[in-house]
Amino acid sequence: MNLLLLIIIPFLTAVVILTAKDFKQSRSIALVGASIQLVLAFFLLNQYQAAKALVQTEAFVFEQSFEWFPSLGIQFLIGVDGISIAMILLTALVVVAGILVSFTMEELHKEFFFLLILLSLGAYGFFISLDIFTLFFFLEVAVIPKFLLIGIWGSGAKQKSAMKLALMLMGGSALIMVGLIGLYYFSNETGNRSFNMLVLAQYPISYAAQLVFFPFLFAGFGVFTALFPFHTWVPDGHSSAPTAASMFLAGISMKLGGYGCLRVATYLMPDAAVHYAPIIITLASIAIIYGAFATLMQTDLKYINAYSSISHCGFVILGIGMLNKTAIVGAVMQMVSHGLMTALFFAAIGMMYQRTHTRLVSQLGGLLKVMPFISSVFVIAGLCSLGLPGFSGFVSEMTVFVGAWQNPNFWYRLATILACASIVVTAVYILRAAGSSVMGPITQKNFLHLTDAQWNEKLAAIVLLSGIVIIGIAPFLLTDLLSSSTDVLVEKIINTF
Amino acid sequence: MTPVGLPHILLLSTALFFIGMFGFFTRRNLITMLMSLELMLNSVNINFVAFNKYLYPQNLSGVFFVIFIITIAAAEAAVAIAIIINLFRSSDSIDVTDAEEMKF
Amino acid sequence: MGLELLFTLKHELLISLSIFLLLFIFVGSNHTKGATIIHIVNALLLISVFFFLFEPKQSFVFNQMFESNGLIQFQKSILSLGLLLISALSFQWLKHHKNVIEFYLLLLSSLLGMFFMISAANMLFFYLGLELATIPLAAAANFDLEKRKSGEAAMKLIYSSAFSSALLLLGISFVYGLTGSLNFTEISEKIPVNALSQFAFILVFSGFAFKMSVVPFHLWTADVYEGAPVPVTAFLSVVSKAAISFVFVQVLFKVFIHLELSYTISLAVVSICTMLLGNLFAMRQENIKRFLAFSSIAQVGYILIALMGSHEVAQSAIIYFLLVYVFSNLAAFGVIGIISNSLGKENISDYKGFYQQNKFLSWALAIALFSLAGVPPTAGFFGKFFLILAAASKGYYLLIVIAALNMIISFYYYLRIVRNIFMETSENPMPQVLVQPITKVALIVCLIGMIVLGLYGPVYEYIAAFAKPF
Amino acid sequence: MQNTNLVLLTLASPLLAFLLLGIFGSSSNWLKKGAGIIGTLLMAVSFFFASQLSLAYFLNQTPNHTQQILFSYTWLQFGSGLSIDMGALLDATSAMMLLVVTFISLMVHVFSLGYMHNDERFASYYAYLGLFTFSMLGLVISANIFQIYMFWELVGVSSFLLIGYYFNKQSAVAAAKKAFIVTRFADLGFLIGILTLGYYGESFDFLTLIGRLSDVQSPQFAAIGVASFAGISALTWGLLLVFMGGAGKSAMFPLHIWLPDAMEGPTPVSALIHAATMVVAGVFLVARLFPIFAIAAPHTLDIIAYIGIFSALFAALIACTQTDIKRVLAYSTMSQIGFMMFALGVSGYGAENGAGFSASLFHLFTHAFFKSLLFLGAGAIIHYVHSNEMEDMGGLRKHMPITHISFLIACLAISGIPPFAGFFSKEAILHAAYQSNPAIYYMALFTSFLTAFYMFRLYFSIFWSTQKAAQDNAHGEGTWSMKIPLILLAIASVLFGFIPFSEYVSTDGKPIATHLDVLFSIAPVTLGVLGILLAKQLYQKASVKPQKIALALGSAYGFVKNKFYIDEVYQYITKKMLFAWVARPAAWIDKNIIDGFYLLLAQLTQFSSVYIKGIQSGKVQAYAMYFFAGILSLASLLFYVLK
Repeated sequence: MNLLLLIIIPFLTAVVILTAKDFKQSRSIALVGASIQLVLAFFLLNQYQAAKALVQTEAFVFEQSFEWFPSLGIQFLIGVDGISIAMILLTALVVVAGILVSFTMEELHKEFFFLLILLSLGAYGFFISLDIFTLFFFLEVAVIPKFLLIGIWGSGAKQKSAMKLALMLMGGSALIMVGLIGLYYFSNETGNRSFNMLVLAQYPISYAAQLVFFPFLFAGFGVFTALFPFHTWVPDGHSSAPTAASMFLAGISMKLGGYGCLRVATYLMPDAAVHYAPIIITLASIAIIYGAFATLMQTDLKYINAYSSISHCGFVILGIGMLNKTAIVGAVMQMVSHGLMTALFFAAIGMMYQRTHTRLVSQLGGLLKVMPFISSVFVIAGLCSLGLPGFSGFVSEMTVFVGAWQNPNFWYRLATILACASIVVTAVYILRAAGSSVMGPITQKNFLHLTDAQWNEKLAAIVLLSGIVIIGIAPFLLTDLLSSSTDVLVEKIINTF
Repeated sequence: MTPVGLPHILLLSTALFFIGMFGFFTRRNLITMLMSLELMLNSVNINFVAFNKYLYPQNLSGVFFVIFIITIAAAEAAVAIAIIINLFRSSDSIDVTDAEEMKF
Repeated sequence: MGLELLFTLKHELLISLSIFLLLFIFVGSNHTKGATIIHIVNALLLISVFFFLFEPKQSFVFNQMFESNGLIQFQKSILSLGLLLISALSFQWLKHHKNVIEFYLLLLSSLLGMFFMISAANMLFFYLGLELATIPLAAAANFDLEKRKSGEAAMKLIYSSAFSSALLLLGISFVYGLTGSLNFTEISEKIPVNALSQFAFILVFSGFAFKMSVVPFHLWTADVYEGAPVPVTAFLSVVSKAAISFVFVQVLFKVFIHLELSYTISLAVVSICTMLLGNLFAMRQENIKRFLAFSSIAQVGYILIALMGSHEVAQSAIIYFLLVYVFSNLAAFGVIGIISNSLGKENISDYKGFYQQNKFLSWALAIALFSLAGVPPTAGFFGKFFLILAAASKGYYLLIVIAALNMIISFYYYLRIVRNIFMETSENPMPQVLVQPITKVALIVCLIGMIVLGLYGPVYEYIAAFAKPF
Repeated sequence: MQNTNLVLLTLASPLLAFLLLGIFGSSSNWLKKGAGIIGTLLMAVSFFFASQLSLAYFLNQTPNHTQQILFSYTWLQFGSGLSIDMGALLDATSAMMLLVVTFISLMVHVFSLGYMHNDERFASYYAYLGLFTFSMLGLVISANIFQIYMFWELVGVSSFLLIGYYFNKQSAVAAAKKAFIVTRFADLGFLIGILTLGYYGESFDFLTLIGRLSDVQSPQFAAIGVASFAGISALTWGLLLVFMGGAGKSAMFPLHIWLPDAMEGPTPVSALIHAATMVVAGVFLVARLFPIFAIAAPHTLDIIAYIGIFSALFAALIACTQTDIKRVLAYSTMSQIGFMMFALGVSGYGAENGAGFSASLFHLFTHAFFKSLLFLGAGAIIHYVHSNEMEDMGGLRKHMPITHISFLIACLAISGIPPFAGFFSKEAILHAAYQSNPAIYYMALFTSFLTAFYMFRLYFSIFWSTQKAAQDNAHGEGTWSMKIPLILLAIASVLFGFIPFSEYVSTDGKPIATHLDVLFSIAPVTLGVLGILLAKQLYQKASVKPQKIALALGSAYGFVKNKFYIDEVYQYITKKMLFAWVARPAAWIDKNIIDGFYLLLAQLTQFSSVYIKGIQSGKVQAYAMYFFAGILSLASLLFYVLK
């Protein structure tokens, strides 16, 4: 399959949106574009599996290479493996759902959908890039749409949040840039310089150079995935963003960081990853447990989900830091799972907010009675978040735990126990949120006249929910996809040990 | 009595340069500042001529350079004076401290 | 020989021709409409832009004082493009201006000076070109004759530049004293490495630094940018800066190659100062022109760190960056000029709610700012990345980290304006502004340039093909 | 039919009920009305298949009851050779549990037809019941320790949903949350225990795991014995942590606090989940891993035994003071599970040594029937008087004859009066305890006296005493759908004691002959009768005697009535310590220190920006001076650096 389609279709969609005449047109165009992309993503999955069945190889497939800046050794190199396909599927699902929940936009609708699609384009490009310059390019492409989406259509202290988010993400990008350049100059010092990930992996940079540049790359991508202590953009950014943007931010954008930590930092600098693993794990455990406790004190539903995202993304980092196959597979599963789950959560919160005009837990109550569908979705998202079997959260967290437990070192075990303990805290805050917002007595009279979800909102929830449930019930589908691709990563690390 | 050598001339030109610079830094009158600048340029001229005369007498590139400097200094002065006149029109002053409106 | 001379000097000849045309045909003829003159000059400049495609080969004329080759011709075309865009973008302002001929005379003379400066292979020629480029600009800065700020700006420009010329000349005189030659090649062969030569180098360096607005030689920049009319500011900020940067690359890599250690140290110090001070000052500005002045100072800092890298990468990265910079900065100045001219508003806070009425201008300005900030998919991203890549080629990673941190600060203030445009709402936002068709075309060209230059790799490759070991 | 299919069908029908009613129940009117019937029918189908399976297993096999893996499917493959396999493990324990769960669930389904029929979320109710039954069945047939953990969690969440069924009631929501969070905390231990056992045993599969860890020769056993933390071997840690999970679900002290509050749910739910099935999951779990406990780490069993007997006694004491009938029953449940736990604790492995094991499961079996009977009876009573408080009841025996008789049977059964079911199972437990640990035996004896006392306190207060005014209820005792389950369960409570249980269920699958030691039975039965008589004396007629006794006991009584203030201790730990000392500072640090750091960076930048603005003074001469100063400093830098 031609992977370029994954970039071209969002691009065309974005362009066509600009010609839309009214809101209905722009949203339909966006929806159609996103749906095509979703179909394409599944087609890609199918093709990938067919290709894998044909040739038993662990390398990337559907590779395509275009010279971009040959004198600098920069290529436009794309290709996919199981991990990227999982992320692409996630993106496609979240994008469709995100557009479905944005059916009531009054002003500047063209711009809104344009930016949404542009953001998704950045994510797709990021996930298919095999050249780290290309990857970095797409990573940054996605920053500005986030800034504008939050700042223009957001709520609350939206400008401050948008600024904070953009600046911190740019800070992350700046760190990544330093790391990339280090890789570029220290790898393959005698041969031609290149940003090609496959070449860089083949000629790993020296140990000393790895020690210098690994922190840049890992922390840089860490900013995107809310690595402690670079996470403070998350609560404000997520809560100020409009619903669809929150979904994109938490569901896709944070995954860019996790994917980068894994694919770029850890894959290309395995020695340094081993060296820094204790620090990574410490930070991840802090993020997990501290994020969870900080969530306990939040009163705004979006803040609750945002802080819980910090905690959940900590699992991703933890899994990567543990550096064994199970944990890394778990980390990727957690990325997919968290992406779907948090998007669903934000969607539900958005639907509730749209109707009740409040997100404060103390002002909500008893919504299960007036809007059973939305409330159920909210509760289900919560249950997924606290790792209930049958939903994706469980399998991914358990995979991380089992992987993390493989290392008998006392401190690693302690980190794992702390991570496990966070699921109890998660249960506490999820149940507190659900208990007082959708359950309990109805707090305000006017809630009684509210309506339940529209068809589009239902569809959005179902799209995400089906992803969550399918992974939750048949995780082997996902692990089969990830397994062989993870082997490639892990082999390099094992050689290091 | 030693003949006048390159060091003497360089000393002179250096002195002249710094006198010009001092004038440029301290004078308040724009015209005087312009004159100080001319002083600095002239010291450079002396440098060129001296280097040409004492070190590289085989060609005249230094001297030519001086001629160009003089010409350009004149052009510069012309434009500067035109600007000063215009400034004087709008603020009735040719004091440099009256032209500090834009700052920070 | 004659034909070859013609080809070598084609840019200069065309510009001279334009100047004479203006001088002898239009001066004094009151019945010619401003718009006609503008169109004629634009057409001539357009030709000049495409000149680089014809016979771009290495040649020397004027007794080895004037050099021309493909790269230099390309650079000249970039400068012509800059002026062309400025001319088109300020069409509205120029059309009704009574001194339109003088405006063109001054800027074309300056452009001609720049061409000579770029082609110079000799200190004398370089000095002549430099002065020819600078002096008309001082006059042009005073173009708003009735505005006091304009006069002040012009005064500051001419005094500062005269002062810097004096120091530059002192430096050149020392260089002459040390080598006995004014020819670049000879100087580079003969120049010794000692205290005096280093001092001479610093003096020459300061002359360049002044024109490029490198901290601490930059102090004139903001005042002049603020006071001068927008098109002149744009010219100063883009064309003039690009020209001197082109020469700076040549002079550093060609003439002072034996002083590499000295210039690397100097560059390291001033580049950090430049990025930092430029950014810190830019953060706080209220006047948008002054803001762009400081932001352009900060941009120069990135060019400086690239200069420390290995020569081939550095040269092509800088030229590429400047090409991108022409488009981005001119788009920004274009929008600002339109607003300043039709509404007289030049403050950042005036741009609150700008998007409500002026969608196209808002997007143009925003994309220009993104490009300046170095955000993909705009070409500014590539420009900046390549600069930093060049800087790293000799392993100055600490500088890269500092540059990266500075990029975050710069990001803050560029976004601040974007925030005003899109996110703030205003009681009385700026009304819809009429944009002349030619101006619109110019803006679109800028936008296309900003997007395509990065995504379309061959542009960079074209430049890189010129880069050769010095 | 194949056993595999039978198991699958048994599980599939309640799941189908859940999906059908859960997804479409709220939208389709038809389903809303017929939810009860559909749910009950599907449950009946499930019961039918389960009983076929179990009976076939028990009756048609050789006396040695083997463990069979009916099917196994690799569900989640971990990289390190570990995997979660979804499978079904059929042995005596799971076959017995299948029967119990499906039967009780069916009874509850039937009972709820009458009890809940006016409820507006009727469909959801049956959906949740279906989900619970499915999860519980999945739990009991689990062939993999991770599988059991998954169903364990699902059981927890369906319990949450059912306790919080009346979600508009603040107290119900609070109780549901409490139940979920406390058991979740216990599950944390369970999870870490699983990870530990799985890591060292190199498998999550029950049979493999048990085989390796209970085999002293195996390398895995050696590894887990060597690894230790805080001086205790990893095996002990693993087992104790797994037990912690079990203790949470089974409401063992000190993780019992959720159970009394869980009575906020609809009463039939309490009968199903919090009396007969889910709460015994802990016992089931220990029984599942029993070979490892008994062979590899017998000292852990001592801990289990002491926790069990302490909980039994502790709960029985509290039960004597409670006035809410469901809470009395809840504490009695806790107490009875304590019996089961310590029975496991005092048991050994193999043949006669394993008598405690069989006794424990026997008690689990009989208890399920009479306890759910008690709860359903309580449900009928509450349905009738619309109150949970004993004071609002009294003299109901004439109004509710069937309820009265069945309740009496259940009370006799739980008090261990022959020939009711409880007598046999309790007898077996006491016998096992007596042989292994007399201290436990005496405490158990005292507890069984208390049991008889508080049960009959309940009985007399409800059915005798004085009749309260507001009881001329129009709707009578209830529909037949409510009465039939009572009758059936009462019959079971009478008859099932006669099953020679230990011949079917034992530690190693080899039957143990049952025997009744009449001499041994004198003490417990006498104490039971004494308890009944004491209760009769105090409560048959309304009198002030109980109050007098309570006053006489003074603060000790208050201490017990307030449940030993355990709830308050938890409140203190969570609210005062975790919230005030961990969560609040975490949120504060995040907002002020970490975010503040970035803010500080921004402000420092702003500040320095303002601080240096004087450089740009607007004076052209100053500019020139800076210019020259720049040259001088660069020059001196170069001279300095380059000598």
